[in-house]
Amino acid sequence: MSTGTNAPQVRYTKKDFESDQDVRWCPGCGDYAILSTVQKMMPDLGVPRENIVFISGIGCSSRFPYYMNTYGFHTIHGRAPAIATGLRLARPDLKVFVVTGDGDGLSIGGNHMLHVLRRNVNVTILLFNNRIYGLTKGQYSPTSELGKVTKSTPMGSTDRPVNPCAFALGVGATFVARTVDRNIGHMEETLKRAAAHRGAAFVEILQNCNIYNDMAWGILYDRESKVEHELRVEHGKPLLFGPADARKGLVLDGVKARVVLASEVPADRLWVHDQADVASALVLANLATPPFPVPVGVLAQVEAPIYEDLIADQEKRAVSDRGPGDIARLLTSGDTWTIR
Amino acid sequence: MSTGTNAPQVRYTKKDFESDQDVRWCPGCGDYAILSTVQKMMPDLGVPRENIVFISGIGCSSRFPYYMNTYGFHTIHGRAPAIATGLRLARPDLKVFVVTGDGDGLSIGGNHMLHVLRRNVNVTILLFNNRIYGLTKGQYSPTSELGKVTKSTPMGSTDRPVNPCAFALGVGATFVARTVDRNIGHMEETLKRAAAHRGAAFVEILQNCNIYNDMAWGILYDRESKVEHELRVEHGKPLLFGPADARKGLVLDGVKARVVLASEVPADRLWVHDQADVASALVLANLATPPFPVPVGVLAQVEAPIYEDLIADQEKRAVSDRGPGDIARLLTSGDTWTIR
Amino acid sequence: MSQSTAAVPAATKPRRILDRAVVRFAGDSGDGMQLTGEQFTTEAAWAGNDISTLPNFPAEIRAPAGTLFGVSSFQLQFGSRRVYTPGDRLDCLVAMNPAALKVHLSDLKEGGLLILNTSAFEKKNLDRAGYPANPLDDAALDQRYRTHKIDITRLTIDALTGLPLNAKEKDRCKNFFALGLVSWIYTRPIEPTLDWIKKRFAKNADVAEANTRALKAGYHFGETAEIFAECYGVEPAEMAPGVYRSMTGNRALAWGILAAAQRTGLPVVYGAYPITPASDVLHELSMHKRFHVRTFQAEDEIAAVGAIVGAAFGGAIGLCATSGPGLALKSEGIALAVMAELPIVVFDIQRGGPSTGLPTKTEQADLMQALYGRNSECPVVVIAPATPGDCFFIAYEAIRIAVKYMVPVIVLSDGYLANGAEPWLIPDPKNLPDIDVRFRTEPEGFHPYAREEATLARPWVRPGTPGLEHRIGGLEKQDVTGNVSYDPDNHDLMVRLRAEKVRRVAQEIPPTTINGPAGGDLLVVGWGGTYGAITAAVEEAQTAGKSVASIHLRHLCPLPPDLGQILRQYRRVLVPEINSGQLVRVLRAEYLVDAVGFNRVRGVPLATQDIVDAINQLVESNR
Amino acid sequence: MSQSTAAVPAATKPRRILDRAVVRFAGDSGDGMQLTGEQFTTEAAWAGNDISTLPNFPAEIRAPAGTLFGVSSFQLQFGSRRVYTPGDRLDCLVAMNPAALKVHLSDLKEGGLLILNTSAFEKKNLDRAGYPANPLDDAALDQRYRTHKIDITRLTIDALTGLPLNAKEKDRCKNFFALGLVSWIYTRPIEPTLDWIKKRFAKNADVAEANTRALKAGYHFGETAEIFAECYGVEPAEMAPGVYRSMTGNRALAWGILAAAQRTGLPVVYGAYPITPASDVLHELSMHKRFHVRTFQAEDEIAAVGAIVGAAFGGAIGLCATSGPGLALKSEGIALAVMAELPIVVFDIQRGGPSTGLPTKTEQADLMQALYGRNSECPVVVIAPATPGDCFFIAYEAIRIAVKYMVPVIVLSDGYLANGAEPWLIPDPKNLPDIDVRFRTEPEGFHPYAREEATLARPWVRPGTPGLEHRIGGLEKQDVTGNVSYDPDNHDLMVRLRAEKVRRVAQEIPPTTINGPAGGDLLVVGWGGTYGAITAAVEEAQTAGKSVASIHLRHLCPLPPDLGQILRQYRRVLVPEINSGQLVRVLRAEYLVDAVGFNRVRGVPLATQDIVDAINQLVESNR
Ligand SMILES: Cc1ncc(C[n+]2csc(CCOP(=O)(O)OP(=O)(O)O)c2C)c(N)n1
Ligand SMILES: Cc1ncc(C[n+]2csc(CCOP(=O)(O)OP(=O)(O)O)c2C)c(N)n1
Ligand code: SF4
Ligand code: SF4
Ligand SMILES: [Mg+2]
Ligand SMILES: [Mg+2]
Repeated sequence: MSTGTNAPQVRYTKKDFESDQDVRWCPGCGDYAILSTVQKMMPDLGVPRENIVFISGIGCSSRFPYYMNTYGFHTIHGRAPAIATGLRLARPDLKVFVVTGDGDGLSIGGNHMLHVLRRNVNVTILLFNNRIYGLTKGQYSPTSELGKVTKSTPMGSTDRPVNPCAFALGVGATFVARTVDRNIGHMEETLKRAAAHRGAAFVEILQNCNIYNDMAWGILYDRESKVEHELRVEHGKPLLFGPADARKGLVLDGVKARVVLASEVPADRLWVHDQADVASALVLANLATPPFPVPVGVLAQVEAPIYEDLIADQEKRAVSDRGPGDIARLLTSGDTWTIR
Repeated sequence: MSTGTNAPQVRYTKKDFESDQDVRWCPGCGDYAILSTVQKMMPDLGVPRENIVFISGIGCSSRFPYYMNTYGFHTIHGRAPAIATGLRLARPDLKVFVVTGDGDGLSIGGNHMLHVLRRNVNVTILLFNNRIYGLTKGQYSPTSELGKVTKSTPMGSTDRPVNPCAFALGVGATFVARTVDRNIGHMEETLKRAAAHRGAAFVEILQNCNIYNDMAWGILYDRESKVEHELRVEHGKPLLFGPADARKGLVLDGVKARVVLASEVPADRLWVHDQADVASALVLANLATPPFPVPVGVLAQVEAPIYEDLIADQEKRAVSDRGPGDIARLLTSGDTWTIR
Repeated sequence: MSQSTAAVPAATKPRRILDRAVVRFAGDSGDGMQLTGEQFTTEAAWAGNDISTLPNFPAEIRAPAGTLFGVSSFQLQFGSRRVYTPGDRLDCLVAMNPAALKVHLSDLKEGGLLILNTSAFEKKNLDRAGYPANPLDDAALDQRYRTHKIDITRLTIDALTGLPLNAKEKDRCKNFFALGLVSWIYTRPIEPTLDWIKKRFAKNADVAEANTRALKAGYHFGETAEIFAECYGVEPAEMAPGVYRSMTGNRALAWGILAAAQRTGLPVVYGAYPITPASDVLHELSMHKRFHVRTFQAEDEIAAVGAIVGAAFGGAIGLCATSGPGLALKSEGIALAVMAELPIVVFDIQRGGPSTGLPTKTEQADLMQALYGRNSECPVVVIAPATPGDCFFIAYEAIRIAVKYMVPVIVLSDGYLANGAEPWLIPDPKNLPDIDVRFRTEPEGFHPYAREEATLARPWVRPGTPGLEHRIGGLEKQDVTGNVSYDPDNHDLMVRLRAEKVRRVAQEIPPTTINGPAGGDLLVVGWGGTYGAITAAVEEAQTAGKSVASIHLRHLCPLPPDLGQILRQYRRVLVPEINSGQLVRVLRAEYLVDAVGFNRVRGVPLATQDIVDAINQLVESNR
Repeated sequence: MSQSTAAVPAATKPRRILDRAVVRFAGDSGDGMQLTGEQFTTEAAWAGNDISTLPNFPAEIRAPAGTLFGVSSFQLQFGSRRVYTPGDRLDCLVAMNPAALKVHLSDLKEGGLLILNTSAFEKKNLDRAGYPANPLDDAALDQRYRTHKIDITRLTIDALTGLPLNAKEKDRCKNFFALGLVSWIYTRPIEPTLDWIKKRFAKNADVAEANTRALKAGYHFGETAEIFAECYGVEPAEMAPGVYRSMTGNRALAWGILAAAQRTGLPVVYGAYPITPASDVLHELSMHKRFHVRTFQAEDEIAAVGAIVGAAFGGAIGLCATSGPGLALKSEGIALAVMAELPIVVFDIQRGGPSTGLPTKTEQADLMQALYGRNSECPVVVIAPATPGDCFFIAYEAIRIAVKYMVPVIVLSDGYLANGAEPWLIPDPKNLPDIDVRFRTEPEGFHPYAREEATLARPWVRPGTPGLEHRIGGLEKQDVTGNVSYDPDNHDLMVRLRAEKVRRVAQEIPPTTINGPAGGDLLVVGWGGTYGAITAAVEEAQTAGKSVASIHLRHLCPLPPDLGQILRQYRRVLVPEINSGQLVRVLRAEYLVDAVGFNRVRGVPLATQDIVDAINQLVESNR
């Protein structure tokens, strides 16, 4: 982990990452599971607690930092990626997480999200997608489905939704993953990989808002339905889903994907997931459900230079080429004249 | 054309679309060619001049509306897509164009661009991409290449650029095309198709800023180099480029593209462009130059409901279901009581 | 349903007549206190009282049960005389759990009525509320207040025996028990609530029956239980005759917009980005598409205001509502409308700040932002409603001024007005003033920035009008032609013209009404949602023989033409505001009067008593 | 290169000594007028004059040649006494083409020197400038001015015969001919320009030679041509001894930041989104990475300010510069820093507005926006530099105050200060005041919102400090703990604390310097870039025997503690501003003095003479 200055002196436990604040989400909210999973994975980061910062915007999801016993900043609506970028520029020694929602991160904050991803700032971004504005009590969000009836759309929403992972891939994100609030194991695994990524890591966490959009991801909750609809993508493995007795797979015809019965095609005809291939991740992210399953896991992970590393390099080069800055010399450089 | 109320009474000529304002771009600027091409294609829209509106943000490119003898609004930096959306909601009878730049449309205005595209508002968007901030005298833009030396990056830019077409496709645009300022014929053709699209049409116009970023698209200007690097994409045709005597083509291995000598593969092995397939357009848009050529033409065009149509439908349905609004009745509806 | 005020039910216990009463229902977010309060309000309205309400809910959506921050409350004052405010101190507090008691007890008058739901006072709830010992056992409670410890939960469940509902469902009816009880105490008619239950649960007969039974059980409990020796009556208020309804500020805003839409026949584009406490305007408007209102839930506030500027350019009515942080984001868009001289209306439902602040609390601290929160000299019209019902007229007025003067208008409402309710005499829309919309269609002599003499308005042109094609934008405009101009003298002229245009709106302001003597020791000046508290306080001071008057400003920019003259007729001027002193600065700068502020920025309405104290102090100090 | 002031060259024609002179070079954007003006400035500086400059360029990048909107100009005043402004009216105008003549002639004094480049006065250029007839043939020109029609183009090309340059390249040297000629007229030394040419074109000997020859040819033309009967001298000014350099406001800002960076040893994160006239601060800073300045070109102004709030949270110095529309967009971010009590500095280089307005012109109309342009009660410190060189000290001061008080500071510079230059006595960085940065590291007794007594600053904690992990945000904070709090009394307290903290910054303000008598008929109060014009005007009025004084406010919020006292010593108070009257409103509200404004919003600096007139009028009217 680049951002851990030293291995921590003490072995942390989950408890060490629980703050003294009362958690104020609605009972039953999916955010609880995410919080608990993040607290649980923290010790494994190997980063001293004081070197970890959680930055969020505004929304139910964005209350997150209050509950983490690390440094935290609950900022303003949509701007967390920009604030995190400034923090990383000031302090490349810190491990920075951004917590946001589908409204915070893709509605008002869509532009900052775009730019933090394309710049590849070294932050781990958790976007809680409940397909609704929770905190403002239930208006549709940019990820809500067309036709959705909400407080602000009594006759149904007229906006085509944006697909968070396709968006992230389209703007050049170097790590894009998706996971589910009710799948603790998968979530932990995915978040760990995201946190370990060098560069901007984008994780869409499908989250239940039981008050305003209950069971938005129901097809991935119910046991049977989940088997039918969840596609676990794993690097180097064929894309398979469905019950053991009727396992299905994806194959590609050119760039077009198709669902087949796994038993009916030769194994080497199956689409094998290659996380290093952004183009194929885009195809994957763009699959429509139904008829396609919902891919979860790391859709893409590629290497690219980190924004603040490049800036630090320039700073080092400037100092090594021309020496450290000296204001007295600068002031008297160039054209001057003396009055006696 | 849905937005032309009636066929115009008079046949227009290009001159009818030239305003009385002095054009104030730098001599040699690529914007002149775009202006002239747009003025030239206007008569073919079949829309009365008074029903056409050009909306722009701020930048050299955004001066555009002043020079068009139509209705026009030179607004504020980055917000043209939002302003155009409001105009379309108020006036679905108008044909609305948005003119923007790589800074206006993808830096400060990236979020509005994202949302106008995903909503599929019926506007034709022309993004002049000169890979620089022209009006503010030469800082790098979100499309400038990594390492670019500009006024604000004396040691080279540290931002990975965003690819406008990949961005547009990633957020669900229904029409995405690219053309070049110095290719008048192709530009006119492309713009006409964009203007005829029902929904948000996004056209990236590669444009030369001869003052601050001269020849940024030089590989597509110089005759020989152009043959080598320009890939004209046409629906239903194989993707071919290069000189006649050494024609090259693209083939797909799975989702991965590869350049081959056209003569060395069977014709049916060549990648045939399908504009209705967004996934393949994304692969195309993401090809890196070099070694790949620069695709120009209509990368994707798909059908989807238009935002303001859906809103108009709801309005009609509300009126037809429950009659037109009547404030007197509304005021006395529900619980009331009388004081005598 | 429309009907005349109901007769108050006959009571068998002695009935004491009061002038007014202040009641607060408080409980867990899940306890249905808002509903209970609203229904009690309806009952009082039917009984012919004047009323003012104050809902108060937590910032959290559903805070964990029993916590202090999860307490939700609803307060109302009802009376037989004019009621200006929800009241300062409580005559009666209903606390459904320990947290509610802890949060609200300090507002109860000594000797006030305290009703506690005993079964909620168990270990877990006491812990959550931070009570080391059970306050039910605290003798002080019984000494200071008329405390009634009632096991509302059990009594409710008992009343529902035999109904096919589970325990949780039955428990949920306990607020109706409480409502029934309080209805008995204050002898308000429960018929409207019975009616409401029938309609609301039309599809669920069991729940309807349960709530009905609970309501009646509470009512009868009051009647029969030994503990209440008397009940109270509040006679109908003398109110102007006519048909009334209960009206909240946000709904009134929305309906005012609809009235203007119908009157002008223009489509309305309403750009919104949800934000507390403005979102309800969006919710309300989105239900009225029949009025050709197109609600656009934008990606952010900047897009919302951008869209309405585009709509105004297209010849529609462009409106949006937001709260303080949103208004900050809209600055640039409003400034574009100032430069392009397009009519837009922006409603700012003020809340506690700065920054995210206290999103669900009220405040009046955006006046300066409305006046000055844009770059350069960027004048707009600023007006503010006085009461929830006034929001209807102010919204209409804002649109009327905007299109008449081709100028942006900012309306300053606040969280208290937005959610508060009052009995509202329904106006006849025909009596609303005309809205003067004239689109230019004549090409001859057309200049985009030629002006009408009286208003300095430039012509409004709908794209689509042949021969009037023109281009405008945010760069400085040449006088008359509207072409881009960098000429120094033209700029100076245009800066003055834009300011003068806003000043001319003073023509629209009626003479200021003075509440009290036309001169004297003290004038109290208010604006916005403090109208009620100030008026009540001044009437109290007047009754006490003080030489005090008050005026209320609905127009904040421009100010009323007669204001300077009025201010000079009093020895002192007091300006109570829920901010650190904003209007008072404006008045001092404008008129050089030594006005002083009374400022409490607590996220809640000003207390009438505090204003009375301030008045007395100032009047005394001046002797 | 550093050297003492050069001796002025010996002249053979008679030399008349002047106190001061105002010269303007005007031509096409492509004519190199900015360079010419800058070089002439250097020459005058070498001659020991005090100087003030005013560059003026079109909003267009490269407007088509010969058009009115493509005219670019550079004005300077140099003198043997203190020079406060670039001057109102011109002693000498050099017009390189008809458009330049048309745009600028009205500023030339009657009897002033007019130098015209005749070969540019041909059909196409005359048409573009809108001259129906050639003004060279206009007798009035010769009558009103000392007009010299010189074929500068031909003379330049003649001087370059034999050099291997094409016609276009030779033509481009004509500005050096003009410079040479004006240098001769005012007997300023051409050595510094010769030097500059050598360095600038070190890699292109032919161009260096060509420009050198053109410069000398112009100089000798003055000396030998019959048309000039005399030349002028301006003696060295009495200036404080020391080493000087020419300094523009934007560079001074950037260097002030570097000085603070070095003094504190902290990294600087500079968030920028390019905008005229602030972009040069970004350009300058991006060249000084050695000072650990990290420039971040953000996607917009909101991200720029967001990033610096993040940086401040991280313990770095967070700064950004913008202009009016950008400041509007930063409101919400600044408000977050107010609530989080983090030290950031925002520079607003004011330009003409509202909206996009006049991007390349100057104005002072963002004062109200800086004070009030945020939702709710959201106080920040506001300061403003007086001269281009003062920008260095004000930037340093802003950072010093921000970190000492944990408070955002807005600095109001303007387009005139940003691009204008003055001879600047280079300070010794060692003499700059200390910057008090103390990061808390002690966990014992740590509370995020506990305060230091003298400053009310809360502790600054760098993430990475063990045991001090804590969470802050934009919701209202509980006093001391910094936890989220919706408590009414706490909110009222915090509103007061935030205001009081800003008020305490008054401790930092030195006693106000009064330029003139300590009491009398009139006090002129100014702020920002009008310092020079006001001071010059007041000195003129004083010389004329008027009882007038002036003061200049560098601190606008809080105001100097002695200000109220001073204002009361004068019968009248005049506040000249390039806005519609902003500071004057603040003073009236704060001190109830009947101050009046003098306001011209023309996109250009106030004219000294206009202020003199306003002073005289007010003094007279008061008798
Ligand atoms: C500038 C601004 N505009 C609007 C709001 C109101 N607001 C708060 S949260 C939110 C949306 C939250 O949605 P999301 O990010 O999906 O979070 P969730 O509550 O669903 O977790 C909005 C619109 C605000 N706080 N600030
Ligand atoms: C709010 C705001 N911020 C910044 C600016 C300054 N500005 C004007 S145009 C521009 C960038 C233009 O770049 P681009 O869109 O690529 O247009 P080009 O000039 O290259 O055609 C900027 C930063 C502004 N006008 N408004
Ligand atoms: S409203 Fe929805 S997202 Fe917010 S806390 Fe409640 S359940 Fe969770
Ligand atoms: S600066 Fe560049 S983009 Fe702007 S007008 Fe000049 S050449 Fe064109
Ligand atoms: Mg959400
Ligand atoms: Mg550009």
